Amino acid sequence: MKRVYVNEEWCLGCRLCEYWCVFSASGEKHFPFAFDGGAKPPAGIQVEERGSVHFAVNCRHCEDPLCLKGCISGALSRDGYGAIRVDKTKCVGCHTCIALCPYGCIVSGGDNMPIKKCQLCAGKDYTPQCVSHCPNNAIVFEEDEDL
Amino acid sequence: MKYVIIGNGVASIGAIEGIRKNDKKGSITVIGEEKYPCYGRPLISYYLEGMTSLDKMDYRPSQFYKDNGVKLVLGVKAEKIDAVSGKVLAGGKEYPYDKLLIATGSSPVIPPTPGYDKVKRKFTFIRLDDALAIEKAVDKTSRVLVIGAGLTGLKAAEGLYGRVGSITVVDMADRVLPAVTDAESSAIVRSHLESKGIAFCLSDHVERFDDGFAVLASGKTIAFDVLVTSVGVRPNTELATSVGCATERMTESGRPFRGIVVDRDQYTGVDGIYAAGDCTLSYDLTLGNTRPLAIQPNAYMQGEAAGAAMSGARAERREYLPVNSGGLLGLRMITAGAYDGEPITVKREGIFRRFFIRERKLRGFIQIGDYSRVGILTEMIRKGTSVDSVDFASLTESPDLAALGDEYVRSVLGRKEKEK
Amino acid sequence: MIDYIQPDYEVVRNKDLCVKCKVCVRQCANQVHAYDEKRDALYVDNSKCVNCHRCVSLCPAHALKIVKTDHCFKPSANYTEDIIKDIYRQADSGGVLLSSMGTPKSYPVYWDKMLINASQVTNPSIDPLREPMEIKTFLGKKPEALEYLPDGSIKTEKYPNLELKVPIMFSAMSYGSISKNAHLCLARAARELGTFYNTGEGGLHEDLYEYGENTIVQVASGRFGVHPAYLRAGSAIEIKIGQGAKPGIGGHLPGSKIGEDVSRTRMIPMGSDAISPAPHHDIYSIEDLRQLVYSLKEATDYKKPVIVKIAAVHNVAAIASGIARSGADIIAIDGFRGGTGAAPTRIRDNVGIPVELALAAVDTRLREEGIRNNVGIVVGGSVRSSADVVKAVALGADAVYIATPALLALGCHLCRSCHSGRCNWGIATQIPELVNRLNPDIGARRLVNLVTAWAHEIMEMMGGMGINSIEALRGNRLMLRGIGLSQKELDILGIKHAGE
Amino acid sequence: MEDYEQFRQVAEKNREGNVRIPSGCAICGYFSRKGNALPASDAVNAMSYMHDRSNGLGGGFAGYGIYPDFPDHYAFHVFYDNDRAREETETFLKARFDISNMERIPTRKVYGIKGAPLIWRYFGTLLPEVKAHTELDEEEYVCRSVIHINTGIKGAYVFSSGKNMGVFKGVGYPEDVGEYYCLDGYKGYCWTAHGRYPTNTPGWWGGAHPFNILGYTVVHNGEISSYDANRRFMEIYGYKCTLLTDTEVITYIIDYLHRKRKLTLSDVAKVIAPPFWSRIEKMEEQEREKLTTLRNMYAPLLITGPFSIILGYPGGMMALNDRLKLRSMVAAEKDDVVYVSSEECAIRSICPDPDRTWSPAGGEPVIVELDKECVK
Repeated sequence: MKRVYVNEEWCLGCRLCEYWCVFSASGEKHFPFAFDGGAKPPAGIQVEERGSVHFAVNCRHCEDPLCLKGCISGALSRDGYGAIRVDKTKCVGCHTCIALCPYGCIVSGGDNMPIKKCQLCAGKDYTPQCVSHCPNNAIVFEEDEDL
Repeated sequence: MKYVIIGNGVASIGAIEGIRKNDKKGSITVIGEEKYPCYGRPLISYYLEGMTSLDKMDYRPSQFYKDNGVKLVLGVKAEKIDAVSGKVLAGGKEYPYDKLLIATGSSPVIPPTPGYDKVKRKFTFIRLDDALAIEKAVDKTSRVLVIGAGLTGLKAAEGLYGRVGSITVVDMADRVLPAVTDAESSAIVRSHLESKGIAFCLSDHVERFDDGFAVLASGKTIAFDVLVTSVGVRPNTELATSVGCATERMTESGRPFRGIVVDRDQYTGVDGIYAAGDCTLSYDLTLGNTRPLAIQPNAYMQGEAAGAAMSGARAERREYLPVNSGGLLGLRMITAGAYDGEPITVKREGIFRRFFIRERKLRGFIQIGDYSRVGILTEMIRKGTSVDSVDFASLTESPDLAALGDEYVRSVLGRKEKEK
Repeated sequence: MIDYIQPDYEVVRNKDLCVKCKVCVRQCANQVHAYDEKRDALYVDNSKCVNCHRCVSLCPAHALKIVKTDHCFKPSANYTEDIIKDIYRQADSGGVLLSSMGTPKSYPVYWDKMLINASQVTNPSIDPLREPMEIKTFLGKKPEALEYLPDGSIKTEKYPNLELKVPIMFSAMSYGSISKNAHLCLARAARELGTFYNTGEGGLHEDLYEYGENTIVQVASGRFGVHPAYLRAGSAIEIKIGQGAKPGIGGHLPGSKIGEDVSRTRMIPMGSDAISPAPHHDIYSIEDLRQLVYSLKEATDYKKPVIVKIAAVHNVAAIASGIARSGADIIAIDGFRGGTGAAPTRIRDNVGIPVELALAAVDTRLREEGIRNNVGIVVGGSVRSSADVVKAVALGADAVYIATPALLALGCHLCRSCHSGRCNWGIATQIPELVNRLNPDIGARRLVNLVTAWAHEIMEMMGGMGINSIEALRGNRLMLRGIGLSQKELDILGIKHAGE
Repeated sequence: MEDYEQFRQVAEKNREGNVRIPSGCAICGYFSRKGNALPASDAVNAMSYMHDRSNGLGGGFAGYGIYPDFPDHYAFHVFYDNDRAREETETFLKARFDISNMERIPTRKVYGIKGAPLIWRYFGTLLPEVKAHTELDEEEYVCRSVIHINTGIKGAYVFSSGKNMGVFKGVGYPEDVGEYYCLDGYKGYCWTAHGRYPTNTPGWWGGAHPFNILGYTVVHNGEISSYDANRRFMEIYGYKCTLLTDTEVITYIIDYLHRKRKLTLSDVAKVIAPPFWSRIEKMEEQEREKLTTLRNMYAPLLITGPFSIILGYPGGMMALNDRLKLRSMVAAEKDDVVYVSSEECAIRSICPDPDRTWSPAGGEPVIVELDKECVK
């Protein structure tokens, strides 16, 4: 499957990925509408910064997904493109997946709300927006040749 | 190859998926005592709370069994295993197997208490049928008595909170959630629940039930309409015992742990017979002992490991540890691992975090309030990462991968260098 | 003190579109943008803006634009705004005005005054998608005569030539003036394209030696980074006599750009200014040049062609004639509209001649003297498109050097502030965080795209002319016609007027 | 008479050398390996079959072995606009050559041929004292003398200057030109012929084909796109392309490579119409090396654009197409005679039953030479 890889060497810390992620997940047609004038925390990707080092972290869609295996409701599943997706109608917000994800890539959707996570921009034809809008190829979407 | 699975919990689902990774053809028969397709047991409190509904509780999509070629025998209890000829007897029928998985789960423990039999509306809280029965039994004026302040008891209380008039929780322990908290965090939970109107009688127990009320050891009496008993579970090991599986393991303290004893492939040692889920004992890497670890993620993964082994493959090596997550009426809490060792505490408005360090390794944590990205810490426990090799101070403030060092970041996020 | 200089540009933010993502704040190395947490507001300091478009390009909401200020002086066609501001600046500083990149002045661009021919009826045009179209080029001295050996093979004098798959090379930009990543982009693209990039005068970073087969190493008056291994590393050696943007003067790379790597590569102390003298102090005359040419050939076993690069100046034809007799294999002529990392403004804007005229004059002169085949001719200094390349070849060039288009491909927006060292696009800077903005994977691909696109266009134009091999275009001035040129200009260019 | 003057003036203004004239054409040639004397009339007839490829604005023929009485004399054929030009030229020639014979070339009146200049021929050898004093070799000296007359003497134009060969050309259809020059009386081992279809000129006698320098004659059909690149290279080596025609520059290129640089004709063909690099790269090393060297050193002599040419030279004939074969050209063979023509019909008019016919590939020359024992 195609996976999102991070080249931390080239990350500029511009955080555009986070904003495109919010836009992608919002389902809005126009970029500014996804924000309604205020910043919204991204769910699918976040940029970490430590000194001059930056990199974006998003769901690895692990081959051995602990989140999916630990899910109490069966809301998490892997789709035909290999993306681990959440069924928002089934998720009860128990956060077991948050407790299990080794990379901290699942975000609380708030009290009693379904969790949020990267779904590889399934709604955008599986064109991860963080990748297509990264100005420096710090995030790439490439076929995993190990499989 | 003929596979038979006794039990239809998530361990069973794990097993089916584990088998089908390697063996697309063999026949799989699942014998389940309950009449429902598999659902996640913890969902029953969310069901009562109104956060999910019966049509959404199936653990897998409706076509799952069909797609995986599974014959589902529901509402039937497996009565006997003939390990010599490889057969399971259930509902008067024989189900021959080459490989058998015992995933019979556990049953609630009912402390023997005088008058219990006479209580009209009494329930345990482990199965969907329990929740459905309770749902019918309560109304807005019901006074509910919950015996047991463990996670199940409190989740039952949470589930019923909006549906009933009052809730009182009784436990012999001196604090709530004794298995997954320390005193201070327990007190936070308790005061939170008390602030919501839930009453607690701790360090106490019911001596007897009388008509419409319970008399506690302290002498206190509590009037109630509905009784929910949730003091713990006992692994269902009878079938396993009957075919000669070891179902007890002595501990250092001299008190045995009950549960089916298995190896890392979930093999019981009896030819062709595997076991997984709450009916087994697991090695807890944090405490370093083998004990019941009756939490759902473990059940799935054990089932999967068993399925892999049964179909001739080998599953991912698992390190099991207790991980519990759940909200209690708006209080969010995640705990993991063991709660002994040198504590490091971070307290802020609405946030309580305690980390337990032993031998310079993170051993466990309790996080109440904000716990974003806490899985990074769970992974540290799982991997036995030394706290000296990472920026632990920053991890206690806000966990991120950067604190684990560039090399780790590259290894998990970057593309592996292609072999040239 | 009164600040006489008002900002040239204004950053305009469309508040309806802005989502306050602050990418502008994070990306502007000139600190034009700032975010005020208390007011939850973005603030702009126009005086710092160089109009490089980094913020505009990265703004995900397209909420930014940069406009030329309409703040104005009383209009004068004589004392224009630029002149007034320059005077203020010099009155402030007492210094020489510095500028970067090519002159913005409106001198004639002769490329745009020449038109290309195409076939109609009497001979067929050739479709490059169906027929082979050859643009491979050899650069260097050609033998005249050959001898047959008894086995039927031929024997000639062997002169080192550069073989180019496309007649376009990346011209000299030194490591120091541009970043290592920019060099890496050029090197990788040159390798993929089968052409050459030029180190410029700053030496060759050790990580780039592996691209030696596609590298031209430069020897300039400062001799920075020149040592035997360096000379042997490249495929050709270029002696830089002059640069189109600043003929007659040397170079100055400020100490602030001489970090550890640049220092090691240039073989000068960290933090010290790198000053290239105006002349080579071992070349005061043409015979000295000959000695240097042969010293370099001696040092490299006569295996590598030697290029002599000169700025296009008034008597360029005579100078080129001298160079063609000096033993040099290739002459590179740099026109006065060419770019630079930093040059005194007055020199950049007033010294030298257009490369088109220089090329025509040199080619004609060398042919008249019968020495055209002694040397290859490469021209640079504002070759901006494939059409410019075709015209240059038709005028007589063997190949062209491009630099500004290469930088544009890498993201340069021609803000002409290279001398500040804070290039927001990671090109003309040595600040690590800024250098990192140029990912060589992207940069090299963009360069390859650019040159590949030009190559396609060159082939299209050649096909239109009914020419399927570039050697038949070289010096084929009949394929050009002038438009709006005086007879004198036509004569110098050696072309007829359109309609003739 | 007034009409004629007007015609002369227009012709003068637009004639070759003042403007560059594209033209389409018919070409034909035949060659006897055994050196048998073949009649010129065959060529005249053959051209009439390709009448439509000409437009009456130029035709011509070149014959080899036609002057057996003067085999070692340079035969200069000269057009004069007037007697003053003739006198000046004759003075020039006599100062350098021992002229054994000079005469008007015999012509007859033909309908359709008009505006003919004065047409003379001279047979001469280079004076020994001239030969002794020049730094140049004899052929080069002769060549430069011809160039001098053509560029330096107004109204004079030497259109044939080889030994034991001659060019006969003019404005008109080729069959009329043949008739005009009384070609029925000439025989030679090789004939080449040309009919012209210039697109924008009334035609000038000197601009007709074949084009000649020393023993080389070239007839050409095509319009080369590399013209100025070729011309400007040739001019480096002292050639003056006064006619601005493709044929002229092709002739010079062949003269330069074959006579001066001593390249074999097959290598000349490889310079003019080389294989594509993509093919060269796949060749065996020695051939690859050779072609790479040739293409590199003589790059400006590569000819692009459509052409088919027939080169006549003492003792041989070469036909060559451009590398894409953008012009038709057919070859045929019967016994010792090889035929080449734009169209097969022309060949079959001479030789109805050839042993074989073929269409030479682009860039692959057809070279025929006199059998060794037939060379006198």
